Amino acid sequence: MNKRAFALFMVVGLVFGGGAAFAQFSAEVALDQTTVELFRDSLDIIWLALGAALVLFMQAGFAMVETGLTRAKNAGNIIMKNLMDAAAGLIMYFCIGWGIMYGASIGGFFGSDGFFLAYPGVDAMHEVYIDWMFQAVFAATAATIVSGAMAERTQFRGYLVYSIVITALIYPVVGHWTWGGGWLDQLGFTDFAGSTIVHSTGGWAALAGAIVLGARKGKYVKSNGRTTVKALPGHNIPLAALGVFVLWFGWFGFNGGSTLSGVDSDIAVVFVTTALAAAGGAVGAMTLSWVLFGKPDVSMSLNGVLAGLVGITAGPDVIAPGWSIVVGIIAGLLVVLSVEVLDKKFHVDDPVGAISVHGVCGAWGTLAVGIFGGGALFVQVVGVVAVFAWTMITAFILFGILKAVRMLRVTEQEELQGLDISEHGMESYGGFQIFSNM
Amino acid sequence: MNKRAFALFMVVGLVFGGGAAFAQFSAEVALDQTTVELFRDSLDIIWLALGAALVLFMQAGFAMVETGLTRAKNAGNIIMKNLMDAAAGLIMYFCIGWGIMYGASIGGFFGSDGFFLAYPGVDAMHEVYIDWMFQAVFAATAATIVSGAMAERTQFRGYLVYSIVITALIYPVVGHWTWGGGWLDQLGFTDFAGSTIVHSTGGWAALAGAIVLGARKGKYVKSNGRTTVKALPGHNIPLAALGVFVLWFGWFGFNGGSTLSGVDSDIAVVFVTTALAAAGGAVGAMTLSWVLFGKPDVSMSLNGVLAGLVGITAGPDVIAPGWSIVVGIIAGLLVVLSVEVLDKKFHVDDPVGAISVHGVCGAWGTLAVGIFGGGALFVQVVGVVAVFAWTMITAFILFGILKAVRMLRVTEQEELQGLDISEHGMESYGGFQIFSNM
Amino acid sequence: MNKRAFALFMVVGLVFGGGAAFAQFSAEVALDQTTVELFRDSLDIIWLALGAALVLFMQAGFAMVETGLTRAKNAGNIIMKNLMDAAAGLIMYFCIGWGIMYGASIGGFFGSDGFFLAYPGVDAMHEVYIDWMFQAVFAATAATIVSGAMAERTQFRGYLVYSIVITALIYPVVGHWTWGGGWLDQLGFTDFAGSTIVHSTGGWAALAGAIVLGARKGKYVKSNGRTTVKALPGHNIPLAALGVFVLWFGWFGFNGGSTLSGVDSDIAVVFVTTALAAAGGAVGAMTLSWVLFGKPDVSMSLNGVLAGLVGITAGPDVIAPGWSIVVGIIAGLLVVLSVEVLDKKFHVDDPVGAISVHGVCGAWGTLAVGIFGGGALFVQVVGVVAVFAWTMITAFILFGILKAVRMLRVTEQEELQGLDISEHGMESYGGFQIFSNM
Amino acid sequence: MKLITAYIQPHRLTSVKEELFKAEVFRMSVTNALGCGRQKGYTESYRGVVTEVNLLKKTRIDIGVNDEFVDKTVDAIIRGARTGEIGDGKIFITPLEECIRIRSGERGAEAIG
Amino acid sequence: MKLITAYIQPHRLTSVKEELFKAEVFRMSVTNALGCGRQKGYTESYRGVVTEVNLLKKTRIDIGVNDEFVDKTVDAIIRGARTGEIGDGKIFITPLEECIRIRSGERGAEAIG
Amino acid sequence: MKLITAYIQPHRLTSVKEELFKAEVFRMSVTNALGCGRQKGYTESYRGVVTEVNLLKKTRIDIGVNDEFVDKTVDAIIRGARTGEIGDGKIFITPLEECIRIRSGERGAEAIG
Ligand SMILES: Nc1ncnc2c1ncn2[C@@H]1O[C@H](COP(=O)(O)OP(=O)(O)O)[C@@H](O)[C@H]1O
Ligand SMILES: Nc1ncnc2c1ncn2[C@@H]1O[C@H](COP(=O)(O)OP(=O)(O)O)[C@@H](O)[C@H]1O
Ligand SMILES: Nc1ncnc2c1ncn2[C@@H]1O[C@H](COP(=O)(O)OP(=O)(O)O)[C@@H](O)[C@H]1O
Repeated sequence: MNKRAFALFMVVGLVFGGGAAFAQFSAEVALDQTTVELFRDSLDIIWLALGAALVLFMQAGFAMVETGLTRAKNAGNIIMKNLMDAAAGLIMYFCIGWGIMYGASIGGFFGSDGFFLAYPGVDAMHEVYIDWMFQAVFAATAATIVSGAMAERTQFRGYLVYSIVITALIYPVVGHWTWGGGWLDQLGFTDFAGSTIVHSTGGWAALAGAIVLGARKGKYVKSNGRTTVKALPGHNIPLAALGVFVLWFGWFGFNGGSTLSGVDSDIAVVFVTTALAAAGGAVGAMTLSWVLFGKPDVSMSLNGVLAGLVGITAGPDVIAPGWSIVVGIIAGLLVVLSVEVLDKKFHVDDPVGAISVHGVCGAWGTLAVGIFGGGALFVQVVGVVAVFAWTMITAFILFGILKAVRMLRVTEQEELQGLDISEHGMESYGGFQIFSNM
Repeated sequence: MNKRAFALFMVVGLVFGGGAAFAQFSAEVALDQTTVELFRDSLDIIWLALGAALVLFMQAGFAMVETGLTRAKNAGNIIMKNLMDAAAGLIMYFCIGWGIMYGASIGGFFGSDGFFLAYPGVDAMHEVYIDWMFQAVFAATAATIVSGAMAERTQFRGYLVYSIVITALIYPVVGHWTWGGGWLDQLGFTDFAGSTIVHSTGGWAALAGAIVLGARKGKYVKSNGRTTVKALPGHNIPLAALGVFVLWFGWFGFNGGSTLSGVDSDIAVVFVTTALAAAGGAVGAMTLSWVLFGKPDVSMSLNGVLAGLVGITAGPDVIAPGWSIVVGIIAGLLVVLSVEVLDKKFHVDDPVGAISVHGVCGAWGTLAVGIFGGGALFVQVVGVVAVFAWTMITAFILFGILKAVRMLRVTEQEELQGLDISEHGMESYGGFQIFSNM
Repeated sequence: MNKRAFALFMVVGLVFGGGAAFAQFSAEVALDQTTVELFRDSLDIIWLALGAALVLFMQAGFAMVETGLTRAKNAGNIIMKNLMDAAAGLIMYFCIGWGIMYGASIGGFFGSDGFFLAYPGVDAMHEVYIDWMFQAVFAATAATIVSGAMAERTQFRGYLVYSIVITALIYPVVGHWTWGGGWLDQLGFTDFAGSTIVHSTGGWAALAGAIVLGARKGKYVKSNGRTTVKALPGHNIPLAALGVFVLWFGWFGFNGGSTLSGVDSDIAVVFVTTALAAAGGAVGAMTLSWVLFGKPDVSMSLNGVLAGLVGITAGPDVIAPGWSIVVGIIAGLLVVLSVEVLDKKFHVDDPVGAISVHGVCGAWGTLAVGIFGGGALFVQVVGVVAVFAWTMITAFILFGILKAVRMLRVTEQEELQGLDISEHGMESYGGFQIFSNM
Repeated sequence: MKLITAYIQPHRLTSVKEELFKAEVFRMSVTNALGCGRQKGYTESYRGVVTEVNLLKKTRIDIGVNDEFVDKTVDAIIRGARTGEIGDGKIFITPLEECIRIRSGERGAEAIG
Repeated sequence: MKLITAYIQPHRLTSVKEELFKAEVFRMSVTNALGCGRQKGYTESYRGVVTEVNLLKKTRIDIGVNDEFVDKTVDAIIRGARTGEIGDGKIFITPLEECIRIRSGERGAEAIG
Repeated sequence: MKLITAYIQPHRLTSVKEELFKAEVFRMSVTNALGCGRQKGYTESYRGVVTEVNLLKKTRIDIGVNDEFVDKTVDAIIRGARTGEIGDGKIFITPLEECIRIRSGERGAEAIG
């Protein structure tokens, strides 16, 4: 009988016996060690489950931020890429990624079993399941960071290949080195919820992608030997803002869930520092954009929130609330400077600022643990550099191959027309009149 | 004194007594059976409460999906319908629905007491309350499915009547047969979180509605005896995508909460299969749309996510993660095929694909428990057929009456003008220039 | 070693030892008083943490509602204001607000320590942290209410000053009088989750702001000595609707979390009354708008949901579910009447209805506890009046000073151009063609 | 050469296009417009404030044609757009002195087709 | 018959319409346009990149009138649109050879009103 | 005076504007339009239903000029818009009888610049 039928019985109970307690709530529980473990397990499962749901919801945030900060003619395409990062990512992490990340270690470099969550002989599979769940959404997060930096010019099928490779290989290897107990972990590298492990991995892959891909047409215009940097404004700032709020919300699952236990009083400080660093990031980015450009820039301030969040992610449990504001503000300043330098100096075209938010502020956050949180700064540097090197090399190879086989970039004609029409044969804003002269 | 005042006392305590523990946390708890039950109850309440909040949030998802996939001129109207599904639905389920679903059974067909949550003599009403809360949002979900299929041409007042009838009668009767301990439950029918009970009920009511209502003007154009099928593209794909992500997020409450207890290690597997089936659905629908139409279709892939979710809903606790991917992929294929057949062959006009997603994939999910989850396939078939018959008959009668009294469909002129203007006297996108030649 | 490495060990354990339990779950727990307190603390922390996350997410709801109900040319500006309410608000509440609200009381009027969360000598800081977290998001909520009423004409830098003052001073003082154990609390004033304390404070500050600021150009047009009231329609109703659903979702954290404990069976009734009052509000506002204007108004019905939620917030734990519907319906009627009167009679220009939703329905909710929930009606009236007086006086002074130093209102030219261009130098809907003749 | 400008009801665009194709007029430019004519507007009400909307959505079609095509084109537009109700719209004809195809630089009668 | 085309500041549309109504001109078509004239643009900055915006939002009004109405109409537009500041806009007058009411087929002077 | 109306590919607007500036034509009005010409459309498919899109996005430029500017202006537009591919667009020239600057009331040749 379905458990929901309890109400029926309750009523029957009321009628015949008067005030019987409800089945669902009154089941006898023996008062012993087992019960204690049951409660502890339940608190852990609930906490990780909700954390995983929140992190998965961050996909919506990424999708909205990236859509909002790019042009209307590519909106459907960027959404497809985000959707497939999540969908293909979860499946690949199930089949391969998890095994590489947490399987029996080969020399501290990568794992080698647990593929397809096959653990013959294990009974308490719920413990594997809940942990996989929480880890899988992190893999999907690392994957989805890249789509923004490569937006408006990447072929969909090429992007699919990338999605698969990062969730099956690039990210899990980084994960194995660290959370999987590999060599970086043994050095004492500390990264609570993944400033480097998740965000920098995504951010550096985005950097490699943006470089190999080249800028959007019309972004850097050469005339008379001089290059002028043009703005290609996003088409929907309210949507981008919504995305940022969704990410902020989801980040409580990202950082909060990373206690990996619901019975951990660190949850309190993690929430406080996560909230305050985000606030600091917004204030920092707004202020600097005001100083530099004469007006407080909306999309930069939104990036500032994310910068603050990425910045605190490595040490939300060990950085004091007051310092977390400082970490956030610095991240907010960094993201503005980094966007400026990448755009105006290096002419790396990152439509949404993903490299600056996730790559640069991810590195900053990892170092911040050393500075404000008592971690060994040198080991943190080693971790940042190692992840940078691994990701850049593998991502360059990946995108290089895709480029060579002509699966990376759409044609100029397709880019002009917009990827919604050329890649998916549709328009995202049917009926709206949109100026398409860019 | 308000509990929040504890901080004050803490500080006073610090000053005078030094380091007193906080009131909120340190209340003495006797270590006995009562405590154990208290914790268990608390875990259950928290879990169901959060689950209910997540399921209610799915209303936002439905509203965004349906708005995004229909035309700009009807956006405000579809939102009103969704809003009223939730608002009127909750109130009706409080007054009548719950009593019919979980009241003392009359022959296994419907319940007969507990209306208005009146349980004279019961003390522990919190147990009724939390269970009602979780069940009520399910009723509102069943109701809201229909608005998408009947979008862009249904009168608002007719729709209100429908909202009331489904949450007060049609859905609760199905619920009584199954979760309420009625005849289907006694046969051994199993449907964990409602593939059939919630989604098919909504889906088949949508089918009846779409048939009685007829297609939108301009959807099937007859000329020279041949009917051409036209596309009436949705106006806001990013919003539809956001809706899908919101639904995915909320579904963790839908399936996860359906353990009905926070002390249940099945939560782990439920989360994993829910996530993976959705991923499978997206991949399945994307792939098939690519094969069939030459390009990966965005709105179909989004439907694929929902198809996968509906598909796993009957058995997320008993279908293994690997198989859940398969269940999801099949649901993703089915949704594309079903949309094709309904649209091109039967000319049933379902603007958002609600019939295919909820009706067809709901049936598939219910059978999938029999196939992959060890349920009795025959009983599952009986359940699917019974719910189909009940819903189709009652919904046909309901919509037939509404049609007879001219409360079902707006006039052609109103349809052309858009329901925002004709039904609500306003425009949803004030100031935007929108081509209205459809 | 990072806790995430457990999987590795589990597998190793499997291979070598066979079926060892997982590190994360199996840690030995002593079965004594400490354990009981640990669980109780954990449930409290989890509950308050999730509640805080949900309340912070309400910022997204406010941002979307306010953006949707104002014009496209000001969309980026309103978002910046909402963002800064949250960001600056959290930081100010950390530095100053919390100390004033919960610090050692000076005569029951304001607190005097705990600034910067400095509690020298306290060990169990997690208890302070989690409580601060939950309180801080309430302060940010009170702040953000005002932006809607002052939308489309307020200078950004003036608004920043306001944000700081309300979160550092105006709201914390109200909070001290009540939740902080001050004079109103001692009188027996009861306001469970803040109908008056949070919402009316925000609402009355909004009233003062809207009065001092004056109406938007073109809202009340004088010709031949007669004033005509014009509609300045919002530009994005679907976004506003999304915002309302997000707020409804977040409100479960707002009211639910206000039990301040996860071990409290009142959570059940709080969820039920919160859901039903919102439903009642929607139905009430829709019906009255239908009667008054001839058609059911979409944005009024959306306001109705919020009105119902604000209305129940003072007593969701003591008002019975049936009565909560009534409280909601009355709030829904009130919000429509109040908008009508403020707009057409007093010519107070509140673009989103914030004064009516939060101020008026906040007062109603506070009285409703006296009427339906057994509170002392007279004391409730005293509380409503006291908070009204304090907020109006301080807000008038604040906005008066801002006006005097020319930091309050943008120039007419800037208002016509839109604040996105004049204050931030950007457009929110790049590429969209938008009629700007208003 | 003449320039024919028609304001029609938006939902008649498809049938106007069909009639034009039948009349072998394949070139045109379409914009959307708001029109104020005999057709009375409607009232909208937003948050209880009633507004007269008397600028109604119209679709504007511009077609440059050679003189001998004028009647054919006008007739086709009328066939496609007429419903007999107020609001059907208007056709304006202005003289067109020159027409140039950007791609080839052709001018006049050859360029227009 | 003449076709009068005016480009005005968007926020003057309401007063132009009022003046036209007073002058008993009830028919018109409105589109939105971007204009480039004497009025200097402004700079926008998006993510730190400065852009010159020199296509400013304008509203275009087209009115077909009989010859005797030309001056009245032009004057009404000027009254409604003039602020004396750069950017007020321009009025263009082109010859209108024919005007046809789609609904009735009427032509010329009767059709225009 | 003449009124020059050009339909061009949207993405050529920037270069057309540059060429016009070089030719010292600083005044213009721009609207967006949908065009149907030689250029074949493309098919969209929405939820499996294929639709022919043969109204393609175009940008329309209107420029009122004095007679001696006509050739300069036309040439500048052609230089900026021509890619040699179908879809480059068309230029139409109509007579312009009068031009009035709203701000100052100036008329004719002086008003146009
Ligand atoms: N004199 C005019 N000048 C400019 N546009 C006009 C004129 N007369 C009509 N129109 C356009 O034609 C549309 C239809 O005109 P209307 O008078 O409503 O149609 P009908 O002639 O069928 O009654 C108007 O909305 C307007 O856009
Ligand atoms: N020669 C022209 N051709 C086409 N449009 C023009 C021309 N001159 C002005 N306009 C339109 O009129 C608008 C106002 O012109 P502008 O020169 O700014 O006004 P003012 O004459 O008051 O200085 C321009 O933005 C443009 O849309
Ligand atoms: N006779 C015409 N009347 C109105 N607009 C036209 C006409 N011919 C072309 N156009 C406009 O010019 C655009 C380009 O025309 P098209 O024939 O595609 O270019 P091309 O001459 O380079 O082949 C069309 O999309 C349409 O907007």
